[in-house]
Amino acid sequence: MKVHEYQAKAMMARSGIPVPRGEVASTPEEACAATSRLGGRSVLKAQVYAGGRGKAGGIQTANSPEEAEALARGLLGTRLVTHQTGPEGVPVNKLLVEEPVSIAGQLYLGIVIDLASRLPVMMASAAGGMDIEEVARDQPDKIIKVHVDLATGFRAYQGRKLAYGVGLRQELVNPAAALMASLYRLFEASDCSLAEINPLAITAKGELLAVDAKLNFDDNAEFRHKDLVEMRDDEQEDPIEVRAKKSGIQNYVKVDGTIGCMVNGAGLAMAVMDLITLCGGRAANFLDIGTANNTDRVVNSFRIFMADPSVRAILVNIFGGMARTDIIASGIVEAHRQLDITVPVVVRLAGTNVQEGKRILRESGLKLIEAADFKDAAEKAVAAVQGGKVL
Amino acid sequence: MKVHEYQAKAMMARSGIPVPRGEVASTPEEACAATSRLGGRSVLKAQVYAGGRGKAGGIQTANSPEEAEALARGLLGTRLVTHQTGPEGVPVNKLLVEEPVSIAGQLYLGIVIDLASRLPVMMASAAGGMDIEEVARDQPDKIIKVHVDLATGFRAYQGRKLAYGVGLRQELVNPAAALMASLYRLFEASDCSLAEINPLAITAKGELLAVDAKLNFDDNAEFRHKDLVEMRDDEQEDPIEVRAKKSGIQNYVKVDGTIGCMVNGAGLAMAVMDLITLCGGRAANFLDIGTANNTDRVVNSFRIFMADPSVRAILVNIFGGMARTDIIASGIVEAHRQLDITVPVVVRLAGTNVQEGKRILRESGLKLIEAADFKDAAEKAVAAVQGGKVL
Amino acid sequence: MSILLDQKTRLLVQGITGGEGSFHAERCLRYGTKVVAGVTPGKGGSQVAGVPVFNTVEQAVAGAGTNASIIFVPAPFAADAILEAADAGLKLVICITEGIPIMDMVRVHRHLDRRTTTLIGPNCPGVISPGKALAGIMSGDIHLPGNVGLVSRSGTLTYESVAQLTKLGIGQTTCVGIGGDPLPGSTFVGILKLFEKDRDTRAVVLIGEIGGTMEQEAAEFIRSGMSKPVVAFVAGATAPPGRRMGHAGAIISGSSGRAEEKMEVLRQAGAFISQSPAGIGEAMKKVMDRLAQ
Amino acid sequence: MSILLDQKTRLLVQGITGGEGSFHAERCLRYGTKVVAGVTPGKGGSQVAGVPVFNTVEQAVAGAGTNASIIFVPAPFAADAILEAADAGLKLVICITEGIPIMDMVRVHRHLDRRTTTLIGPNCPGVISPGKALAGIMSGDIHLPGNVGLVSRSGTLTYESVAQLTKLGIGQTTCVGIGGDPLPGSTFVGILKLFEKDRDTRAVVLIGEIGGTMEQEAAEFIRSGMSKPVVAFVAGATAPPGRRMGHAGAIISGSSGRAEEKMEVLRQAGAFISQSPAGIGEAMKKVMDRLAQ
Repeated sequence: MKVHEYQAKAMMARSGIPVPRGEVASTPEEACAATSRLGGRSVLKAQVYAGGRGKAGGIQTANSPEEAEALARGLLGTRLVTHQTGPEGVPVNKLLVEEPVSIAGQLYLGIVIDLASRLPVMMASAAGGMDIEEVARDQPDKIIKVHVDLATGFRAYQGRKLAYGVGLRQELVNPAAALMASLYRLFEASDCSLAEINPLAITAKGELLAVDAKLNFDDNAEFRHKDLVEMRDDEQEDPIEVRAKKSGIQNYVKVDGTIGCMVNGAGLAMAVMDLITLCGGRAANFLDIGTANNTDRVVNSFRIFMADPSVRAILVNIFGGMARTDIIASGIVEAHRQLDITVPVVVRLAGTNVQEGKRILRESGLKLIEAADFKDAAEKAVAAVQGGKVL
Repeated sequence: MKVHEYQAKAMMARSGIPVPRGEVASTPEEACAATSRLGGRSVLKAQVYAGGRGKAGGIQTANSPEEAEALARGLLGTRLVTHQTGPEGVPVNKLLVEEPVSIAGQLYLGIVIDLASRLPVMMASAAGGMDIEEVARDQPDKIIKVHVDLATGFRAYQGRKLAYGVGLRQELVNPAAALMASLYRLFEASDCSLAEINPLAITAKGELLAVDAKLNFDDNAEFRHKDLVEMRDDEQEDPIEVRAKKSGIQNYVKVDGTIGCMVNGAGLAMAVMDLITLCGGRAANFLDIGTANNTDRVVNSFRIFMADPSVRAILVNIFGGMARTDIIASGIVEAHRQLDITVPVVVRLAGTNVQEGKRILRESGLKLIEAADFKDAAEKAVAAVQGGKVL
Repeated sequence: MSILLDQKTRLLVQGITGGEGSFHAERCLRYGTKVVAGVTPGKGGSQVAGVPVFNTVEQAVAGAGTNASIIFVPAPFAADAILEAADAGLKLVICITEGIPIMDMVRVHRHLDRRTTTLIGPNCPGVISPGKALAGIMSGDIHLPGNVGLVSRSGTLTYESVAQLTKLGIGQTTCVGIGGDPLPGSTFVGILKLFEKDRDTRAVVLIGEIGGTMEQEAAEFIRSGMSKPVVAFVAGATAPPGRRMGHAGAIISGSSGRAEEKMEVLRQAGAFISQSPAGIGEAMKKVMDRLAQ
Repeated sequence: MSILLDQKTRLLVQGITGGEGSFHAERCLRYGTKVVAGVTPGKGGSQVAGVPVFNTVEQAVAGAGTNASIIFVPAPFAADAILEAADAGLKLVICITEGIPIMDMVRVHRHLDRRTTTLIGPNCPGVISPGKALAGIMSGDIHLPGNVGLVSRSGTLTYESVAQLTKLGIGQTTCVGIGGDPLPGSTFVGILKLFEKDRDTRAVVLIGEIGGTMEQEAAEFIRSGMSKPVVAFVAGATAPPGRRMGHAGAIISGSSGRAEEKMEVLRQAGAFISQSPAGIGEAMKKVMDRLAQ
């Protein structure tokens, strides 16, 4: 999960990392008052779950409280479209109003889990303020890395290695190492999947300052971070995916095809999408219904499909292991009872309790397209879309 | 270094470990008032740096505030002699006044660094309230151990292993595991050399309670625990050893012979003591003067020797490496200038700057017994004691 | 022969008193696996399907002589369960649990550095050696004893693949689901090495996914250390980049994570690629027919 | 030959700009050691006795090709210095620093589990291969090149022993002070193994202390793996039990820590025991005379 920049900065500040003075504003008036308190000038930053704000007009500078109010009026309530959002953009409901900072230099600092070494890795680069993935691709030698051994924690010498490596001058080496140690402690203690300061600025006064901050968190660790879960801003997420999650479907990703797919297992769900493509069609989504031993999740999946105007056929492919096909079958029947299913539905059931599952579908009297295996299912779904109506 | 029980319990309480209600009293009146606040009955526990208080009369029960006051009057200001103190005992300046606890069962719980595995080890035993070293010797199978991997920390399963192992009933298993995790965190965070709860009581109400608590700390880590250093009660330590430490001599141990030994290096200091014994004498102390590149430490060593009535000769054996023998020699001269040295002094110098050192001694005109090597030095010191006066 | 699991396996089920634990313990028993003990803290002394339950893994080892474990413990406690099993000396630990925090797995891996435990999973369907023993959640009845090994990052896609093999009469020595997590206990290479050494395994099916570089490492081993033929499929060719597709491991980042690239690297290393997930059985049929000649 | 240290050693001095660091760097240089770099964070670019100073060990490795390090960094920062040297790939790290917190050393050891670095010390006098190189604080001039190896837990007692050997004309291949700390980087057994393999070492002096069980482990190795004669002394026969005698390792706890017991175990394993610390040279003389026959 993600949090807003202002929340990430608050967490960093509590960890001892210097951040610019600032306040959150939800109204133009608040932006105006905050700018006054900051001395009459401010930077207004749209609080959205997307990068690329600057180029998209989401960061603006106000030279007076009145200008801040006017700029805030133009930002709040709009939707910001960046290269990381879809064309629908993300809503701007809050602004971070910060003191303007005179920047003499910019660094990159970030922590992720390195899958190869299976340890946290801290990365620093003198190419601050840039997209780090671009730097990694084009100038990999500009990124310096240290791995953190959990048995020792992040060490001062590692901080010095990064600080000297990005060319910090001597007076800033120890402060930078201390800042890095703080960021690492925050990363580990909060189960971050990403902790990033980009840019980590060297101000004109010669101090380090986290001018932008990003924290992503491991969804699997939510159980021990209830405070973080409360920070989540669902309005920033795709509403269909949020609805899917709330109905118990953890893994739903919208893509741009026409066949709504309900599959158990992520690998199989991807394979079904691949098969549909091989058969000449396009899946409308990735949906792993998981073990799903209740009918609700099946009904909710169908609800999502029917709410998606691009879906012109539904493909159900369940190979029961932990999941029971009889419950899936009952869910399909229930979905047809509750919803107006206007597109062809192809169903392939195999595995646990499959006889019972097939019996339930048969006895329901529903017009379903039965498939023998998943290839057959993909072919029939593609044919159904091309045919355009229920067979 | 050590701290008093009341200090250890305060630290444990802050770590979430349940301890009895109690207050510290420095006067009989305070003991009386504390007993009133505890409901009229109390246990008075002498706060001394020594085990074996109970048998020595250092723990007493009061059935009324007035009785508490009378008992406190009998304890405060006295010296307590236990099997762990010398015959001179340790001063009782503070009492811990605690609520009496109904005890249904007693466990042992302790953490030290295990030198073999080079990891912290937590030990638990159903033989609570007993001297754990006796248990270790006589019934080693009654002690259950788990090693703590710093990469994972103390784990819940380890707590359960110890809790089930000492026979705790099911309701207490998870609380005990949580208590152990807290104790381990305290151990690691405070650089303890020993963290011990003995007994860890199971009260009549069925709760866990740290009825006695002991925390020792790694002297080498004092630099990062200034708060702990302030807790040290120097009055509890041997005054000569405290004085030695304050004068920069970290390693002084009084033993019961007649030859005061000043040696550089712990191994050599022990070897000199061994040599003296082989030559028929007895060292009065272990004293490692360390690198000691200043004369003060030498003077202070001589001051300690002359304050010790059992010292009848002084043996100086310095093999200079890091330490410079010329500075040692100057220190010997200075000691004779400042102090009234009434016993024979045998000096053996070798190593760094030895020519200069010998010259300083020669030119001082002092009556010193020069030795060619450390065996010669030991023999001459023993002979000097047996002769009884300066040659 | 087989790898990891056989008739000598004495299986412990951690979390046996939970819904999934008890359900699958019974299924494994019915398949013929020697399920000799269960562990649930606080339930020691009870029984599940006739299997004695202990409070700790150490007690289960002492009391029932277990030598392998399968874990159905909920995610918040699963890392602890893995560590407990390793600490008790078990050489094989299979963790079915999905959703373990990645930092917990970082800790587990750092600890396992100093142990000889083989961890399969987490977030995996487990292991089956058809006709011998099942320690997993797959249906035993879709399997057939035989000479093909299978290793997969996916659960249900494995069932599909096995169904294709069995339908064509191609039996399996052992099928191993290494799981879809970003930090799996065992990798393709580790399992391929075991299959390479296993006398009865004549060919191997490898089912990969987008994300990570495990398939590239497998390709390198297939090229340099594998004498037996490998049929491979990589799921996710049509997945949009940068999105997490269910499995935490299944996210494409950079070109190395793409399905096409992985299949190409595997092909160049000598693996037989099935372009379609429905063609895995047929591809292996050709390989086995050629081996039979 | 020699162990650990020779003419090919390119020594780095960590903490070279401090009082002790610069003093001993110069002494090592004067002895003929190739001291090629120093490290003090913030002093990079300067020089000490003509030796270039770097900000980090990694820079020193890159800039001066060091392959071993000696550490004079103050105790609060010494564990970090060890880790930095190991992380930079140095195969030999000698830590002179005394007074490192034991928990820091627990962390260091847990980290070194995954490295191939040999750590000598901390709280030790260092290593000398007479006539070849000195990486320590011992006086080079009491040493003599020859064929006896020496390993000791003590500093100055080592000098006494070496002086006895040299006085009797018995030269040394390498003298190793493993240090008096409770968690030393290297143990007697580790160093004995190196001496056993070293062609030029014909006999070994071992100087132990009360406390711990390192001498007992050494005895076991002497019995089972050592073909060369060992002369041993254990200091502390007259130390009172339960008191810490300077070295944190030198505390007797239980019977296994006593000097008499350690000497007896070593004797039974075949070591030649010198009852007196003044008799070590003579004992080795007898051994060497016998070897010469």
